[in-house]
Amino acid sequence: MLENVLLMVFAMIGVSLMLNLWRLIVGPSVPDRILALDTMYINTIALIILYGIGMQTQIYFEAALLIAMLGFVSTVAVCKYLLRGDIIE
Amino acid sequence: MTEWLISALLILGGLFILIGSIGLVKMPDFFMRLHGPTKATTLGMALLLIAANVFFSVENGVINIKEILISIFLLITAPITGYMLIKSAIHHELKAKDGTKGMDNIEDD
Amino acid sequence: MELLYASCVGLLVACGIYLILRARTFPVVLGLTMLSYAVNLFLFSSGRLKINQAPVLGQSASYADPLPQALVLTAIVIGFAMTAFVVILAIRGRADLGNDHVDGQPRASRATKGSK
Amino acid sequence: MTLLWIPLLSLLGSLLASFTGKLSRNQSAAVTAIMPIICLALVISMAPQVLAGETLYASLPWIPELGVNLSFRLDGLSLLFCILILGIGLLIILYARYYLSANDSMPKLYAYLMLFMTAMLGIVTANNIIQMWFFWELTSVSSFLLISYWWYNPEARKGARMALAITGAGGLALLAGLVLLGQLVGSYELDVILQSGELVKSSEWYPLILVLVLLGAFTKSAQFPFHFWLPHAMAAPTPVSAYLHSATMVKAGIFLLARFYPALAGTELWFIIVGVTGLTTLLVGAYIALFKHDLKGLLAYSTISHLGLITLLLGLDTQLATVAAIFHIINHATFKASLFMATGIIDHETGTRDMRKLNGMWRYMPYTATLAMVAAASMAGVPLLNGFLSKEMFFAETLHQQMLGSMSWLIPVLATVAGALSVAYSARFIHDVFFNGEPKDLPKQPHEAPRYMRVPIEILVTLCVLVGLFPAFVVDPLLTVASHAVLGAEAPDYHLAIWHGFNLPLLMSAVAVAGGLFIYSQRKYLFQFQASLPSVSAKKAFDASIQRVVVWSREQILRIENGSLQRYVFILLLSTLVVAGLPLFEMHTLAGATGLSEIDAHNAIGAALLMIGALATLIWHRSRMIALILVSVVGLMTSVAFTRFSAPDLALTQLTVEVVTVMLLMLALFFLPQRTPKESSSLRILRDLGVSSAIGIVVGSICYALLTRPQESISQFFIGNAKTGGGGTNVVNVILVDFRGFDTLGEITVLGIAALGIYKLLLNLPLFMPASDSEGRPWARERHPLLLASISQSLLPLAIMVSVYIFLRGHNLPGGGFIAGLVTSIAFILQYMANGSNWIRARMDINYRKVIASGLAIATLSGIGSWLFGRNFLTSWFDYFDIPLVGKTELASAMIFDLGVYLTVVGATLMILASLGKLTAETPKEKVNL
Amino acid sequence: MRLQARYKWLPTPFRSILLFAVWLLLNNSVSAGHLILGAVLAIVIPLVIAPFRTAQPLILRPGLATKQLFIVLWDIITANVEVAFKILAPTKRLRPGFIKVPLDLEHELPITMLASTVSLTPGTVSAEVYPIPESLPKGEVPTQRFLLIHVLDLDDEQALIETIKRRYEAPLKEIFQC
Amino acid sequence: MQHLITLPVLLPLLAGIILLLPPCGKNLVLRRWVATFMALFTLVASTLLLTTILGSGPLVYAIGEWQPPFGIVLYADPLAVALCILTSFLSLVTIVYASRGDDKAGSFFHPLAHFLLMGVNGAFLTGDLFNLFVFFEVLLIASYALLMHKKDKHTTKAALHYVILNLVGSSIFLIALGVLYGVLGTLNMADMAVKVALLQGDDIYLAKIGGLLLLIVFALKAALLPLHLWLPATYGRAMPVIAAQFAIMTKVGVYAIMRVFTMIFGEQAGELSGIASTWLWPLALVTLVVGAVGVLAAEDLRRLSANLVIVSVGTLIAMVALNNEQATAVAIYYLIHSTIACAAMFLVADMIALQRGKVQDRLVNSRGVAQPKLLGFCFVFAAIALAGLPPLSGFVAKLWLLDASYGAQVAWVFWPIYLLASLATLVALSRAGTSLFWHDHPNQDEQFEDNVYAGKRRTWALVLILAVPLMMTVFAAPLSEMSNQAAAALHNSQVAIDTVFALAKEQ
Ligand code: NA
Ligand code: NA
Repeated sequence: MLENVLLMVFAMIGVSLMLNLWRLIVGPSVPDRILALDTMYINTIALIILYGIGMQTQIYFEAALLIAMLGFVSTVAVCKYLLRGDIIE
Repeated sequence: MTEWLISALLILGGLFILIGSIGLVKMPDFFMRLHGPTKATTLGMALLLIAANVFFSVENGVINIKEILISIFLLITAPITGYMLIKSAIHHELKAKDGTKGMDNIEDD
Repeated sequence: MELLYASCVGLLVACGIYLILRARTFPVVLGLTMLSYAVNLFLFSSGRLKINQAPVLGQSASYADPLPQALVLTAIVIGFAMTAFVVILAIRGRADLGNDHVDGQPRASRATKGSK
Repeated sequence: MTLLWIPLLSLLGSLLASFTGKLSRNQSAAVTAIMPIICLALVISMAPQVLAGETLYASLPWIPELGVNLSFRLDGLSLLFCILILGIGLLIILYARYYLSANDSMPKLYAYLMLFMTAMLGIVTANNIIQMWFFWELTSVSSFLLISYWWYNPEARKGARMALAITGAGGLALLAGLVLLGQLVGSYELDVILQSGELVKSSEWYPLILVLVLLGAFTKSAQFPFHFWLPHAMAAPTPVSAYLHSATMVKAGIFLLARFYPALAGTELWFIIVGVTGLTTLLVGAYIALFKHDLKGLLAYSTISHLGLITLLLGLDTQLATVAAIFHIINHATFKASLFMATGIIDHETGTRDMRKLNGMWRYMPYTATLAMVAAASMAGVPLLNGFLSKEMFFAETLHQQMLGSMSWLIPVLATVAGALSVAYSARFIHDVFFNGEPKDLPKQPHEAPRYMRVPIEILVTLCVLVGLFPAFVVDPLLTVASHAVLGAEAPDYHLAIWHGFNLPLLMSAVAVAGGLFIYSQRKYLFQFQASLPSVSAKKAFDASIQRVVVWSREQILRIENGSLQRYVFILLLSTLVVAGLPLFEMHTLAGATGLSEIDAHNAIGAALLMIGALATLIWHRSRMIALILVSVVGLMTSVAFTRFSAPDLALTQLTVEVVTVMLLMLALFFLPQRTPKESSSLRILRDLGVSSAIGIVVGSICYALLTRPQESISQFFIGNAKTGGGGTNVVNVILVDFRGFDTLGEITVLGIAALGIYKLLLNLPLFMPASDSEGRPWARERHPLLLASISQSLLPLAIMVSVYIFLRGHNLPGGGFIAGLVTSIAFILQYMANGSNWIRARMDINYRKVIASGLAIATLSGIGSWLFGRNFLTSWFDYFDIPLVGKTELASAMIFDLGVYLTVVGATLMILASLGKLTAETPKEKVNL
Repeated sequence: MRLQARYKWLPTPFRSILLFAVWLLLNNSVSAGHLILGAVLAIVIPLVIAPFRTAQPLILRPGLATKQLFIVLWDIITANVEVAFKILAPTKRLRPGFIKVPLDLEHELPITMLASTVSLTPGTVSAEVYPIPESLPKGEVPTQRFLLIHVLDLDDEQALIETIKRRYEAPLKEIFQC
Repeated sequence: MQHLITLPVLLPLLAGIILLLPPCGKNLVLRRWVATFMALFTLVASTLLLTTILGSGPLVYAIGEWQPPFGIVLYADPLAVALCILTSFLSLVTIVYASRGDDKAGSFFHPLAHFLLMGVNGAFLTGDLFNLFVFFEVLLIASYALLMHKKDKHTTKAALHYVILNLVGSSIFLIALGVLYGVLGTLNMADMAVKVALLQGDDIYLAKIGGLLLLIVFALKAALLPLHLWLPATYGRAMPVIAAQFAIMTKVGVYAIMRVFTMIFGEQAGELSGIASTWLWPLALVTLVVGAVGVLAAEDLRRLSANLVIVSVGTLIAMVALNNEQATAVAIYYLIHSTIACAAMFLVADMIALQRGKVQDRLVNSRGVAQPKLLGFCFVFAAIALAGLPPLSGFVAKLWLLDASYGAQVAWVFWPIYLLASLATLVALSRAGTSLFWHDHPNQDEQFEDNVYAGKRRTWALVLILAVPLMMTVFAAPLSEMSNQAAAALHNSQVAIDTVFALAKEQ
């Protein structure tokens, strides 16, 4: 059963990612795109966690953890860019 | 039993994530789009991660809650992401949906 | 799957190269970045594609080829260093040359300068 | 081995001369003369043996691999030339002492002169043809220096350059010829070559060799059509001209013809080329000489003409002609040297060499005039003087050949014409300078030259007379051995005498003298006729042609190196496409033996995201910010691919690097335009799309071909030995810090250098800082958003904890120093973003340069440490320890190495960002530690 | 309110505990080795990065803090379900709006926690803290701060402000004793 | 002594590190001395290494004691070590030269010079193809940083081109590595040589692609036509003292071509043997021609020297393309000669530019230099060496080149092109010399600033580097013998394979 459930959830995440990408490409504003990218980061974490469950391995946990950390930092950086231009003042 | 639990958590988590992304696509203005990802997705992630915890605890026979770290992390950062995004949206003077109340509350940045 | 992977690599290479052939530093740098993704994926593929066989002992029954992974890791780091340098060089170019054309001046202004 | 000393001492002489700067002029000349005197003494001491028919040898090994040795010989021909070179050289040294003015540097002239003398001695005594070429080129170089002695005179510079270009070109041809000759014969030793005449002449390479060698000889001895450099070399000081153009430089070419006579001469080709060239040169030189108003110009063309005469003699198909050639070498050297020196005196004492101004010099310098007149008479071939003897032999030999077949009668006729012209210009030299009325506007009041300045001329003119009167007694022995050397044992019998009775040659002489005087008497009409011809300046033509070559070169280079990076990259890519694409077509099937695995949903989604991201980046690349966001998607998907295909370490690295890269790009974007203008023509876009998709297809195909092939690799070793040999279970990490730690050492060095380089780039960079964004919106006022500043403080310890975790587990599980370093750096970057670089600097006064260096030092020293245990560099060590409470713990030297990696990464990343931050910091003046 | 911790070697006790927990979580282990290492790191890391901390009030009511944590967690769950339905429902019915909540809190950390809580709970996202320092004359400290909040579906502005202040701000004041 | 082979790489690395750390970090005088002595030590170590291997044959050193083909090995044959000596010497000279003040034009000159040295020596000594890539990157990044030593907008433009082209080049290198590893499953060059011979079917073509891609990369580094376009601007615009150091970098490309295409794709490689030759030969000739045209076209001495570098590359590659031992031996001798001569010319150009003030080293008539005797002598010396005239090494090289190419089918086109290129060089150099040193006003009393004079250090550097062409003529015999030995070692890939795998058996 778990296998089917995984596939199902997987499909949901996949659809989510596609929706994110759609928003990312369509925009219309830059903040919209950043928001989409940030969501994409998080959805990717979901993807990796699912993959880990499917493969019964925790070896990709750190990747997920880092995406969480780094996604945040880069989103903040882009926002800072939009606000101030100079991200390190 | 645990399999049911895991499955339920997974499906719920997936659903929330999907809804978050639907919100991202569906909402009419940026400020409203922001709500989906910052909330629904965060919860969806938490559910998924709990599912993973349960799964690996069962799988390895020891209690495993390390995935919750990611959730903690997201809980800490998601509001700041939203804050930064909304700041830049205000800075870019993005149009809010017609009829949005309290626009006069926004000051120059 | 192999075909899909190869197509991705090919597409990345093509996009990267197209951008490298642009006349302004920023797209060129973007192109270089994309090309380095492609190249890393390519180098990685020289160990073939294995699913769930991470080369960490005790984690699975058989292991993916660890050597290309180590090589790609080195390549990523070196690529990072190089990209960093070229990015800063692009800034320097803008400051020194007054524009961001890779040749220091856009073609049109070069033509008028030549006719003087 | 005495022979070796001759060039060596001469070379020493050059050095010696260059150090005489502090001595008086007399002392300088005396010191310079020491070495040539010793050399001459040595030569004379060896002369009896040579005259007795012996050939002396001396040899030292030099480059045996190439068959090149320092190998010397002294035979008759060498002896003759040695005596000429040294003898006349000594006279020139004396003469130059008086010729040079106080402003001119004596040591410089003497040093160059002695260098030149060395080169000439080297040529004539060489027994190895490569060695000969060595000295041959040395004459080109040293004559260049001599001709340009008065370098502030543009004529001298141009003349020197022209001489070098022409003789240099000839030298290269000669080298080619000599190498061919050597390869053909199997040796570069002259002895062997001279004995292989038959082999050479019958070879299919013979024509080529001959032409190449003759090119060398003809350019050097100013044969038509390469003669034009010589008159322009007259810009040199007169002693130099006297030396170079009488006995030495130009005679080197003649010497070469004579030297290779046994190996190359005797064929029809030889006679045609050498003979016709000589004849043409003889006539052309003599004709032009007549019209030169400059005394030295006259002598220059006369030299050309006489060299043509000698060449023609060497080209004539009789042995006696060859003897005559050698005889004329001697005679020409003596009379021409004296004439040059006399000209020098006239120039020196009157300030001009223009024959239109010089008139009636007889009255002012009767002594010099007498000497000059005797020498000029010798040049004209007046009986009782040496010039007459050889010229008569020449006339005689022109009658004895069939070179031009039925037209062969032309040769004596033309020879007579040339003789007449020679008489005419000699007559002009005498009459126009010493008589012909009063001088006009001379810059100086003329008077007789200093006593010792005349001595060299006296000696030479005496020789002219002595040879003319007692040829058999004075030169016969030398001439005989020299002829033997050229012709081999079968040199003909001849006897030198003034009187051979009334015969055809005598008639030719008479006709020549009469004709010459007639021509001179009718010079007015001739000059008018000449003036009506379009004047061709060799110098201008040469300069123009060189200039044309240079201009053409510049055009070509500008066309090729047009300074367009797009073109350069395009060429690189096209080359890549060609070499990588062609073999693809040779393959039978692209796919290998392994089948395809199926595509699952995971891969499909990842691939779709990656491809859409890439294409979207391409399409939106002109909106830079959007492109940057899209590239992040591609990067993210790349790391997802790494997780998918079992490479967790790679995924981690890719992720961290990706974030830092995007941040850097954003920093850069701040200083760059936000949009890329539309500049490419649609044709260019099509072209670029074409080449990039072609390369994409090729690379994709190669990738596909690889992926579908079974593989055998060395990787099993790593998997098998990671734990037992490297002490870790994360094989990738063990490869990085142990199996291939050397790569990693290089890699972090690259990172460190990049940081140093970036620091360099950004130091004192004047930056254009936009006050508003691309849409004209002023920047937000708030520098450090409150919530961000606050949360980033809380995240810092968390991130450090995570990086410690990643660092420590790296050896056994995905992670390691590099990733840990980047996580630490990113944590600090967040602080930079949230609080600004001034805030950071106030709290952390770390010198990143030192951090980088320490990291590198730790990594390197951890490798060198193994030397202490007698192990190779980077040999790892690990062991397990039982620590109370903690339990079994592994300690490995690789961890120390990884610590080095960590520090370098942190130092480098932060140095890069701090340098950038510093650019816009509010207090740029403040001294910053980096 | 207290800004300085009792022991110099433990400047931020709560944070150290968090770090210790994170270490154990990361390693998924409670072995002696990890307990020791975790403890050491939890003490050393805050000390090392102490310069990067600006003084903030410390948590003085840990019990209340824990209680508040669970309240917020519960709110997050309910809020999310609520938002999920709003997303799926037709968007026309939504009445978005911005509100400005006057703050009693003064220090950054509590304000941040409040803003985060607001962002994570019912239909609200914190947008800005007013006034921004750059809008004030140099050196002046703001007397009254406001939190700008975007509300997805705004019904009664005053009620919402009231709820936020009561349910989230008041406990924070209590926890930090400020 | 066992570790001697690592010293040419490790000493410069350590030097770079030491120079960044206290007390060197802030003390320029100390930095100069340390840099000089470390370069000297590297030179001595390399020389010792050469004497060792000339006696005992090639050496192999397994880094980390991981046996080949698994670990990285250093492989020292006479060619590699001779080039290490050359590079170390060049670094020594340039460091001494720069210590007069050029090192102050930007930061980190001395550490970067040593990192460059490390990269180049590493590239020469490594026996592992991926490690070669790493060292290429080390030397490239160091060269990027050095190129930007002096701030000037033309340099920036040249650097942009140079860096971007090389980044593309590095990508191609990685693709080549991927293909070769994917087909051969190994990275050790000796092992690759073994595996290449065993390839069958379509794998051969894949390996061929890998090999030819490497050729592109190396040709780009070597500035072989049509990939030379970056060179004139880069070398012409870099500070001359840095251009002098760069003189070795094109040779790294040439070396890599020699190494890879005689060892991996050597005679043992069956169908793949000599895959490069067909491409190399015509390209070498075209390079020679274009280089010579560039020499004639040059408007300043640095450009001229840069084009001379191209000429030398064309000549070298022609020899490499002949693909026989004798030609390789010439190539080795010529490589050393041309590197030194070009580097010397860059230094001379620098002094001239410095002393002529505004016109710099442009080939126009202008004021004289402050030290006409010294510079004139140096120029003539360098020019004679470059033009291949006696009595300097260029003459030996020229002779040997002709000698070695005699009998090759292609000699009939190589000889004329080569000789004409020599003539162009001669003409251009004589024009350059006459316009730089000789002008119409001999006795102008000009005032020169104190810092334009050569001073002790620069004079020493010039003397040191100019002594080499002379020494190379005097000691032509031992040098040619060494070149022959080096060429023999290079061509006999079986020896290399055996040496490398003997180590594997030992362990
Ligand atoms: Na007259
Ligand atoms: Na900044």
